Amino acid sequence: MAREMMFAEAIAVAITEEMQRDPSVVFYGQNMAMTDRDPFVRKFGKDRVRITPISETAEMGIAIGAAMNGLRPVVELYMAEFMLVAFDEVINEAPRLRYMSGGQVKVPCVFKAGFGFAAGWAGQHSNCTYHAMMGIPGLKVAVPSTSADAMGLMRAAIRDDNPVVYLHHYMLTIDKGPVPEGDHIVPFGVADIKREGTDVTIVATAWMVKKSLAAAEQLAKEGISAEVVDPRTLAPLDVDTIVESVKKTGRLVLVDQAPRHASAAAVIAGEVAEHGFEYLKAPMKMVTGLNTSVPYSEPMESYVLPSEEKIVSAVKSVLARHAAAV
Amino acid sequence: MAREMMFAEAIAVAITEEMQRDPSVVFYGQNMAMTDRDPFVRKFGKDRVRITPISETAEMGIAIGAAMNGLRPVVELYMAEFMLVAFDEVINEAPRLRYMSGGQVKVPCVFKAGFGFAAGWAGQHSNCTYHAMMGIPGLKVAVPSTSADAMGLMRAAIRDDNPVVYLHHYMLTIDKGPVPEGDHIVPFGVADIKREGTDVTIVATAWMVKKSLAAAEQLAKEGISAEVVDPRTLAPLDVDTIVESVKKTGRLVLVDQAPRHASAAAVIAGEVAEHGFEYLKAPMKMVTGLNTSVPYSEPMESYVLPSEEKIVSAVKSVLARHAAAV
Amino acid sequence: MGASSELSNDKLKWMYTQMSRIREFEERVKRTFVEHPGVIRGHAHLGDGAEASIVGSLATRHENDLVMPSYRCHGYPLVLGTSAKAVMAEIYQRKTGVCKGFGGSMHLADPAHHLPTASGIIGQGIAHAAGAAYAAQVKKTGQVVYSFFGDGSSKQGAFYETLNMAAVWKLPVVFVLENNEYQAYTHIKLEDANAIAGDPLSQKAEAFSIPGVTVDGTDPLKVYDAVNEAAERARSGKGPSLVESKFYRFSPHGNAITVPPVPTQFQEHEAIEVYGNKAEFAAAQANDPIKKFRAHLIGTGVLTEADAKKIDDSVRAEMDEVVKFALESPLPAPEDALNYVYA
Amino acid sequence: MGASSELSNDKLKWMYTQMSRIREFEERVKRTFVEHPGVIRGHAHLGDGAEASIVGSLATRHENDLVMPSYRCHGYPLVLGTSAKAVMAEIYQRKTGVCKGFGGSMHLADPAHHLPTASGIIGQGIAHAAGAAYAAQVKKTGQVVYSFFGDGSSKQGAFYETLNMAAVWKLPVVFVLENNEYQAYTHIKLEDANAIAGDPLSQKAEAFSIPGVTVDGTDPLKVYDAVNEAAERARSGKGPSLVESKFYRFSPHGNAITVPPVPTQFQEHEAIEVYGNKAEFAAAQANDPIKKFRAHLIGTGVLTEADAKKIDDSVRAEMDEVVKFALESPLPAPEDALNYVYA
Ligand SMILES: Cc1ncc(C[n+]2csc(CCOP(=O)(O)OP(=O)(O)O)c2C)c(N)n1
Ligand SMILES: Cc1ncc(C[n+]2csc(CCOP(=O)(O)OP(=O)(O)O)c2C)c(N)n1
Ligand SMILES: [Mg+2]
Ligand SMILES: [Mg+2]
Repeated sequence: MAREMMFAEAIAVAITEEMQRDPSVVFYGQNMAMTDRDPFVRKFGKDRVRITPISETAEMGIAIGAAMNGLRPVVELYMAEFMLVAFDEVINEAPRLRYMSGGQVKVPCVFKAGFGFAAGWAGQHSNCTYHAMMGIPGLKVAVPSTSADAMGLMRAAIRDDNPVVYLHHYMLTIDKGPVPEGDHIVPFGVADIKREGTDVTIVATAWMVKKSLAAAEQLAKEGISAEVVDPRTLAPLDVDTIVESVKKTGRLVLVDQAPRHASAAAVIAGEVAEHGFEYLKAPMKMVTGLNTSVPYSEPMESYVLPSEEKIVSAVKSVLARHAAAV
Repeated sequence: MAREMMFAEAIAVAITEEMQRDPSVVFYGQNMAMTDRDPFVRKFGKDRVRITPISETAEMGIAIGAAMNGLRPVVELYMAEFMLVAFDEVINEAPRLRYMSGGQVKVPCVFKAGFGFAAGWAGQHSNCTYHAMMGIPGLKVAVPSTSADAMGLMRAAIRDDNPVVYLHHYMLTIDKGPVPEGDHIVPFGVADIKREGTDVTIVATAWMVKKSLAAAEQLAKEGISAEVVDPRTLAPLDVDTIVESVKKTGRLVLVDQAPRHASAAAVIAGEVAEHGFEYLKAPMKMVTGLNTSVPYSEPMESYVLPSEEKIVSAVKSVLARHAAAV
Repeated sequence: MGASSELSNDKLKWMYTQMSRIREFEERVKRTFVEHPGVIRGHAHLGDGAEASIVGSLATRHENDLVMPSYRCHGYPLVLGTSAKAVMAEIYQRKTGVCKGFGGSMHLADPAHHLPTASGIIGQGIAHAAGAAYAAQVKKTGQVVYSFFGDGSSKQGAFYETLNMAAVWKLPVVFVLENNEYQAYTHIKLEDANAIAGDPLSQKAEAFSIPGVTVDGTDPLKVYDAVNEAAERARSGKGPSLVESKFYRFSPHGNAITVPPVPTQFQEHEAIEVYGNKAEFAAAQANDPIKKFRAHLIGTGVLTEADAKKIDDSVRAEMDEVVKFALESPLPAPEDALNYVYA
Repeated sequence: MGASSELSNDKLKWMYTQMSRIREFEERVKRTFVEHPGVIRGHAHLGDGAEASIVGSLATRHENDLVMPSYRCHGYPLVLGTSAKAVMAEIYQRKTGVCKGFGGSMHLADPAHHLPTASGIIGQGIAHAAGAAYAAQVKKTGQVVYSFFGDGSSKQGAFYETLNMAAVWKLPVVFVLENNEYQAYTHIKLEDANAIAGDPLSQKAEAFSIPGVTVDGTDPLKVYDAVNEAAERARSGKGPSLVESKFYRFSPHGNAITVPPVPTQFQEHEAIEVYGNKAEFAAAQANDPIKKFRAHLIGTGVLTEADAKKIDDSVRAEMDEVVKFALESPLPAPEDALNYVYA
């Protein structure tokens, strides 16, 4: 049986239940747990739930050290870009310490952050930074697009013995969706087909899944059957499921909120180019953010970001190319 | 007429000559300019040439502020990974301030750093971080592979009105090569064909260019003609030249020291998949670092990094795939 | 007696006027969320409560001195001479905005009026300010750079690294730590080791062996004296100082963070909303810097009640025009977004 | 009189032995570059000169207390009980190394002997140490964590952010700032604002309202007293302290950075090589902590000259074995590299 839950709520429930299950899970960050009335503080006390100063390097560094000494910290970072002031901790400490120690330590921690604030937050708060993390050996990256995945991936993240960056899209925060009852877990590295289709594969993550599903709906009305694949985790990346889908449809559109060369789309495109080349009946096409920072003003912001319309027209163009080639 | 010059020397000469040409160019960093005997200090004095504490955030942040008030700072960062402790300055400040100001300010500065210390520097000092910077609108990234390019790109970087990350490969430091006399400049965004060939295109940067040229030499002995293309700058990226080469050869091998999903190779692969699909006679192939951190011990380090042999065998495999397909 | 005792009546009136303009401007920004929902996007942060600190600081400026505020940056350009219309238009997403709609509330920039940029990432602007000061030093422009940042921001590594480098390089920069007791929803006693120990935050200056002072940031004349001394020190080549200016912000951190299309507004101040501490908030309001300065100027005969009212009225009239201008200005064209990526 | 006055003769002998072992170990690492070129790759950093500071600090440890050093980390595991063979084998790239050849000189780790990891990136390990202390606090293990880092590292934002958080959270951690006057080739007077002003670096503690003391790091008993007080404070729940331990490093920063296949070696100390300051170097050598402590123990009757010689001889014999073991150990198999990426 499934319950309806908001995306953000699904995450909170997963953290709460994991904290109940495992006393070594701790949760801290800026601007949380301010008072004793905080629900997490009430449940778990001020040792396990803490407020921090604006000190991302210390916050994440402390998580790493705590993880090596027996805790499983979840660090609330609010916005993924704030990790950048401390990016060494994310990509050059957490994922490397185990390897450099010859397997002697493990670093189970979760860096949780919102991203993609495409609502007038302008140039420094609206970016997608996953491209900089998805290729780092030792690091896992989750990017859920539904309430169920949000919950299941957070559970998996907390139980994982490796550092995990867990990115939840701001624009999905209050979206509702069904969440399975019980100990619902989504394994890392398993893509999900959010909609089945036969004519074209659309690969998208997070908010772009929502936009791609809307585009697919529109395309369906015109008789075009689009399959929407959501990798759900960018590291590990489930290339097989994507290639299988391409094998079926023969065409590929990749949708990503980030600018093209900072996108996961480009990396996925590269994988398909190597491993799915023979299945492609037409060149693939990427629909990404334009090559600009994100501007503040709404008309400009909309212009630079991928939209339903851009996805629809990209799909049509890969189908047209096909037609021409036949 | 050309002079022979070491890679590192070519960079130093470019900086020196730019400082002579333009009094607004300043040069600073850790562990340089310690005494009055330092050649840069002797030439340009202690205002323009300075030593800094181990404070990358301040070092780069100060460069940005100085750039907005009339200087053209070149910051010596030694190892690209040290930028990570201050990565916000690199990808979320320097390249965004102009855009967010609506074009009112410019931020001409150069973040100079070595990278790819594949000589026993182990997990935290041997990485390639360009993938995290090449897709950032407003930021340029130079990755020279020869003395001539090293000099010409440094000149271009200093004269550029935008922030530039200039990455010089450690393993090339003492390689010698001809450098044109005079005001030799290499424009950004223009790939260079380091070796012409007809059977296969190899795209590689920095040290990987050297390895690819050696591989091409070996392949030539077996009658295989490989074209080696060096983008020279990853941002802007000269996709056209790469696609043109693929149009000619019909086959593509991409070589990158970084692990696959953190590589420039994957991004370039994505571009060719979209823009050069119809020219490909076989699936492209990436030769990248394996999906591990870089281990300390030599046998393991060699194992995870791309080598001449791996390039040769990748080329043969894309040629074989072709043969099979025909 | 500090240097402020020598301020002319005109200057004092100017100071009062600027304080009043900041207050009224911020009130209008806040009301916009009620009166014109959707006109302001993202996150806007107001400077009401900071007026004495901002104006007392900037009153010490010499021509060409630069100012680098944090993301809470509406007040500074108003004082520096940027058109209030252009500031409001920016916040309203307009093409006529001071950044043509590219920056918004958190990223005001007007280099022509000595405000190069404001960064939205905590602490980083402190380094940019020191950098501008480095350029001033090398180019011998005589400029002093004023760096403004919050108490919370003083916990970011950038603050610490920059102050050390500025001290070592003897940069002409004044660091004004605006201690308004809160970083967003967090009271300072929850995050600052000095504050918890009952020590002033200016004590952080000890880590750099530079002067550190704490000043009543609700009194523009005390701020003037402290910042002036720091600025003179910087100007004379002796290097940076840290001035902790203590005041209270009257509005909450920013408009509530909601996901579109859920409407957003300003709620109650965190003191009440989060901590249920009405007394703290009431005490701060009783200590309103503008009311205090108004009374002071009237008490010392610089202004009559009528003068003061005239200023207040003209400020209100100005801001009516400002809102009107901003509302009526056109939005940027979508394709404008392709500009300014590269110089 | 400090707590060190209560140290047993056995403990004092142990301390001398450990100091002697560190010195001899580092000498052998250094000689390897001459005797066995190519056996050590990358960058190796020696702890000679730091012996009194390392041993005086670690002598205060209780069972299970943790130690997090910087990348200059050879000395600590030797004292903690890690086999010197495994440490040398690691530096020699061997499969028998304490990290199986994955880490090398800069990244020694031996959690079984209370050294979880060492980071090669300046300052970051300070945060990791505080994190381990946070875990100790939550899990009530009673552990104190010892964080070691250099004077240069105290200019990295991580240092500052971590000390504030450790103070606010009252973490059981001792911060030992190893002031050896240099960060790589840079003399401290070129980069630290406290040092330039003639103030001690322990003054940085003022920024966090925690105790800060400066101690003669060439005297293991003085180090013991200062660190012991800090450790007791941490253990009793009162939070962190900053101990500045002043000594001199006798070897240059590390082996010269050359590009393969150009051979690398240790050059002269920077004092001479870079600054031409032979007097500084000579004075430091005249103040050799090991010679001083040896003389002290003989002077106070803890050791006879013969005892001391016996210790020195046995240490030399141990290190002969260590080098032999490391040289004869096998290298890892290439494919071993695929291990340990994920837990
Ligand atoms: C590196 C970073 N971390 C977190 C934030 C989110 N943030 C924005 S404003 C703010 C509070 C700043 O408080 P303070 O410095 O006291 O300034 P005030 O708002 O009181 O003026 C925070 C945490 C950010 N912008 N950057
Ligand atoms: C963030 C970062 N910047 C620069 C370096 C390069 N680096 C390695 S060791 C070192 C000097 C450290 O000096 P100090 O902290 O005094 O320690 P010591 O070597 O004297 O023990 C530097 C600058 C680094 N590892 N990390
Ligand atoms: Mg504040
Ligand atoms: Mg040192």
